[in-house]
Amino acid sequence: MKSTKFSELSQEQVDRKWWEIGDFFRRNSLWMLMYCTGCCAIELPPAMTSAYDMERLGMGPMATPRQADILLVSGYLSLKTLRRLIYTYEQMSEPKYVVGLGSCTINGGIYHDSHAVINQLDQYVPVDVYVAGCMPNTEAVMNGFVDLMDAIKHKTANGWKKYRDNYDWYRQNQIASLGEVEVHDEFHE
Amino acid sequence: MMNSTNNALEVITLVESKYNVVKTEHISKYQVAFEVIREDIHSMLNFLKNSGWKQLSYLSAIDWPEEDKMELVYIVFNWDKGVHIQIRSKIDRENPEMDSILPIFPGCKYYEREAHEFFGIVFHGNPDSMKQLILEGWDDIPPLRKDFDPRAYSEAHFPQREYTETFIELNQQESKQEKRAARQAHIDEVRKGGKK
Amino acid sequence: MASIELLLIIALASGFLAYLLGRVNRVYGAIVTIVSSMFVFSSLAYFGFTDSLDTTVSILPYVTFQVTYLGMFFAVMITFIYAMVSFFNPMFIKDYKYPGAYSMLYILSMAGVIGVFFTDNFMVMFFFFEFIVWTSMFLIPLGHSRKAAVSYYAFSAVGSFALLFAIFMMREAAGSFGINAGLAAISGTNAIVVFILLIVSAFAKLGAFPLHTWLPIAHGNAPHPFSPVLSGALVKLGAFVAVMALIKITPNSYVIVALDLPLAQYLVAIFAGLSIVFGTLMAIRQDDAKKLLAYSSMSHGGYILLAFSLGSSIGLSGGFYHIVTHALATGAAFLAIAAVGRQTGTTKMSELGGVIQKMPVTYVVYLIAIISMAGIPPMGGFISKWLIFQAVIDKGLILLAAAVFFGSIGSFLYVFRPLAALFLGQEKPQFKGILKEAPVIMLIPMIVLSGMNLVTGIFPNIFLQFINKVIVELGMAPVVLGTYTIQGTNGILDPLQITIAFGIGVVIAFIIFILLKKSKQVGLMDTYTAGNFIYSEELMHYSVDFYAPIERLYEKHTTHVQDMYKSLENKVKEFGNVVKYFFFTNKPEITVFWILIIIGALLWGDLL
Amino acid sequence: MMLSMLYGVGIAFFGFVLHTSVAGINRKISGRLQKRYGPKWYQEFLDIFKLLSKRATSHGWIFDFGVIMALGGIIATAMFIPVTNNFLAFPDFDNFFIFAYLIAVGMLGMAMSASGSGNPLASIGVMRALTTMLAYDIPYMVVIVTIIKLTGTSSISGLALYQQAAGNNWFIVALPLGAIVAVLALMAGLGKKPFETYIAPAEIASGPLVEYGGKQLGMLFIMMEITHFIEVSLFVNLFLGGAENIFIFLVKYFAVYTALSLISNVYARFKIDQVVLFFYKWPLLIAIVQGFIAIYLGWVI
Repeated sequence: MKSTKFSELSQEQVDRKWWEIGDFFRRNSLWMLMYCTGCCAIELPPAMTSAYDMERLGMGPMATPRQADILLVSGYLSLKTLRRLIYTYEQMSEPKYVVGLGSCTINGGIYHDSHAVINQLDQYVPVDVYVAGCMPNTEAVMNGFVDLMDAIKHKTANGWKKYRDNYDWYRQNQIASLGEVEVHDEFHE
Repeated sequence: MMNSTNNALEVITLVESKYNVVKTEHISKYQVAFEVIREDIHSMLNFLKNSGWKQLSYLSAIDWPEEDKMELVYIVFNWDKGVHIQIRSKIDRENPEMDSILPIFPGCKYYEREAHEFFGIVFHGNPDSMKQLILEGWDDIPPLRKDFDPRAYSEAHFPQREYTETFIELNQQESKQEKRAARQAHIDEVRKGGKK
Repeated sequence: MASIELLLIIALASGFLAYLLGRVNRVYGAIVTIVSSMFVFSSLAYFGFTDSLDTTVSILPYVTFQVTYLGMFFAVMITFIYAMVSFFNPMFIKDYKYPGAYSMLYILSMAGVIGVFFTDNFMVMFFFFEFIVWTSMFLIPLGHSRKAAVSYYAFSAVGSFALLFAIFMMREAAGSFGINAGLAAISGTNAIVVFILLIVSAFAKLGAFPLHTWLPIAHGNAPHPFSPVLSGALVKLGAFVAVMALIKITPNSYVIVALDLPLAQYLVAIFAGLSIVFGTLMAIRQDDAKKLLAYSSMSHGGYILLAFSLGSSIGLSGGFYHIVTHALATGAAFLAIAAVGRQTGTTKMSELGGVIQKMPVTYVVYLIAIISMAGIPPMGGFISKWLIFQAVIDKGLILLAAAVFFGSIGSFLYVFRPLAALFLGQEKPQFKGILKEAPVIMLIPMIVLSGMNLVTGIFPNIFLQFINKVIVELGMAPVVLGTYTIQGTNGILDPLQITIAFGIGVVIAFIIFILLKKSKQVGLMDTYTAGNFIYSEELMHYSVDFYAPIERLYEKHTTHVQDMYKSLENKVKEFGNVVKYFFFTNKPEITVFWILIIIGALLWGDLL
Repeated sequence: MMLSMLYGVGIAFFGFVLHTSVAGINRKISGRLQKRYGPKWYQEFLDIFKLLSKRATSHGWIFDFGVIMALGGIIATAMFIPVTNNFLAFPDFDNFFIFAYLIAVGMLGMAMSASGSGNPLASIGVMRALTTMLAYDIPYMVVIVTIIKLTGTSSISGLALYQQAAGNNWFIVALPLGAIVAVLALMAGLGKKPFETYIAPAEIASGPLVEYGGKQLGMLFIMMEITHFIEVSLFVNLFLGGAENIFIFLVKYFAVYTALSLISNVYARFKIDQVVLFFYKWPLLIAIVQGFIAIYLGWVI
């Protein structure tokens, strides 16, 4: 279980120069943690395989949040999933980016009036790139990744910093909607 | 190998000869539904289990606010004959209670918990039936009851994205707003008392 | 000048002193064990290496001494282990039922070691041999189980009787009990019989296949501080007997030309190879860390026997060096486990976890010990295994090479298991907050042993030069040694160079590590759980059935040998019942009848 | 002494650059095999430097120390590698057993650090890695013993020179059965497809690497690249007659590694007990047969 909150990041720890150089490597080697919650996940196989070949951009799937740079949320998020998503997001090593696929992450999509599905992902975790569509086609998904690369290049993909700075606000939203983020469930006791 | 249509018919004669069935529905070649009184359910499930319907496929409920009833549905399946049997029974809606079928089908444990969570039915005899299973920290009326308004819940709990209210009428389509308003009115009515 | 006999008498006397003081206050008795064993070790080492051990004093009747390099090698090494382990006694003494007796027996068994290795008389040697067996037999039940002592005694008895028969046969041939005379005089068929008897004795002491079942029982159940002595020191008595059999007598046996090895030696080597494989496989599936180390001792005993049986000087030196490195490594590992056992009350891996958080020094000691045990540079185990590999490859023994490599790679598996399950992993909640690092007095010997492990790995020539003297004494050519290098049959080894390279590698890695951004510290429970919220440590700790996939492949075949001994035991029990039925019934007339028969036989037996 | 140590560090660095490039090119090749465009050839460098530039999480001192020990041990091992006949740091001291056991320091460091993270999946991964190692190392070692017994030297450069002196009679031809075993063992050693049970990303979330991110993962990647360099170079020296000059080495190296990754592209994954059973069934038998016919019967082509 998560045991620490954010430690304060001093300026020398950030070490600007490393970030500058690092940005070049980061945008050319983006590893994704695919959080395939919804139907948009079906767009990823063509994006990865020979049709669109994500690997030529240096992207690839990764197994654990520790190794990954991008948290790819593909589709609707139920309350139960959102708790796990927040936990996973907080486990990722910085810098980290979030890409939301499909209209469900933007405004709830076809589940906008469901009692179990949240409507707006960026209230809970910062989202760097949204890809609209229900579901977005594969070109759009690829375009979203390229947008993210551009954003990293122009230093506008600052979601992880935003999350750090406005942690209280995000936390408040999470608690307002979820009640409790870290729950106990009987199958993992 | 016998014809499965015969199987279904055979089941109907078998069950009707033994139990006082309120209504029988021969849905398809492989499905039969019986509506029985609540007291018969246990002995009937026991009987069916002994006759080969060994698998409890599903247990759920349907909310009938107009009739002020809650209908329980048990689905059992026979692997030899390939026939699904639904057993339905209507119970009181205000205080939905039922005795657990845990002694007959131990696998019903989680179905009953789910039914309790989504419809508020209390199963006596299932020790865990009041524990939460799926909805973590739910604080409203059971969400699959018809008087529950998911939209209101969603609006109250989840922040909505703000859009500017500009509508374009396309091809003189009937506005969905009125339908929506009518549905809302109906829901409100159900919520107030549920009675006509 | 120092007399061995005086040392022996001092040791015996201090044993009784320890008993008396132990009656007054149990810790005093334990402190006597430290003083006494340190004294014996340091005087043996100092006077031994300056060649000034004296054998002329003769107070005890019939006991005569000689100083050989072979005996001195064993004696110094074993007393070193005794001296190191004795530091643990004060911390454990309060757990024993008979603390005074423990201290006394501990010192007496050490006194027996002096007697065995410095005598020139077979009967004296046998006497002290039994002395060690009996003292340690009473030490073992002070731990967990009385049955362990029975098992230990039963197998030791097999070894002792075999040794006794061999001694009588040599006495027959040579006309005296002199060790050198006896070994030289034996020849022909007798030599084969004596060879077999000595090998049986060596196998029983060393716990080699198929006489190994006592090892895990005795080691696993002995008192925590006595297990390292058993495994690191006393088991090596078997190696001493094996040297007598394999090197000093040469029975006329068929020589396998292709292997350039006598058949007898080859058979011993095969059994040694089986010990390696069997010990490794059994060690992999143990749950008790002490039993695991006990089976690893069996495997390493196989290495020692194999090295001796190859009959080349590089093999011999590898075998001797392996005795040293294994004693140091297994001693350190057992001590580390003993420390954990004292602090937590258990040595079962399934009940422990995350001990490193509170006992980092013990962890480092164990780490160094297992690096040596697995034969990884820069520790001593690598050098001895390298020498043994050289000898095996030189003979071109393919099957034995496979066994040797199996033991070597397999040792990675079993030594890693306590590391992962016991020291690393999640910290168990029941030990949180109450677990503390072992007391300083226990850390001293562990750190000294770790230092010795390092020294044996970096500067092996200090030891190999002495081993060369032993080898020359046994009539073989010495191993060629440079300043820092060892010349094998098919390559040169420079341990210092390897160590420096390793040091440079670590420095480079450390520089890379320190230059990069500082990492965020998180707790052990903040791990990847596929998004699930897990709060209990037990669920996040993998320690039960650690090597399940490979265990599955052979777990049906692990009990054959035990079954054999079990049925043998049942036969003995039945026989005992028969005897009991006839002789010890509760009817007095039958007993009187048998007594009369026996008296009659005694008085007039020669008439029959 | 110090100079040859520096030389050795240079070899380790050379190995890192070489293998990282070759692995990148191989990623492109397998991309083309799957009718994809494939990543850039220097993608592996980008990955590693990206990881080094991230801010990692650490699970305590053993987690960090194990990584340092792993990389240090592997750098130390790579220092002894003879690249060509003249491009080597320690002539005569490049004993085979140094590689076989010094490489284990790196493995032990990584295993220790992985278990120190407290994640059970990491321990499972380490268990699988060690079990795989127990499976493939025995047949491989038996083949090596045969070679050492035949040539009378265990120095890697000595073995390469021996093959060159015998008129480029490479052991891959001279000991064909042994070469099959060695190729299989090399595939397992490199963690190529049928034997990559211990990584298993979908099953145990990349095994030992599960808790790593940022610089620790980057350092482990460097360590893995150098490990692969060591293993492939050993194969080149032992079975392909080493190299007279650097170009021949590069060609042989590239050929071996590419061939192996091409083979592995068409395989699925074994279960862990299947790996053990496979290696103890056929390769071990073949290796022992090869040893017997080569040593006792003298049948060497």
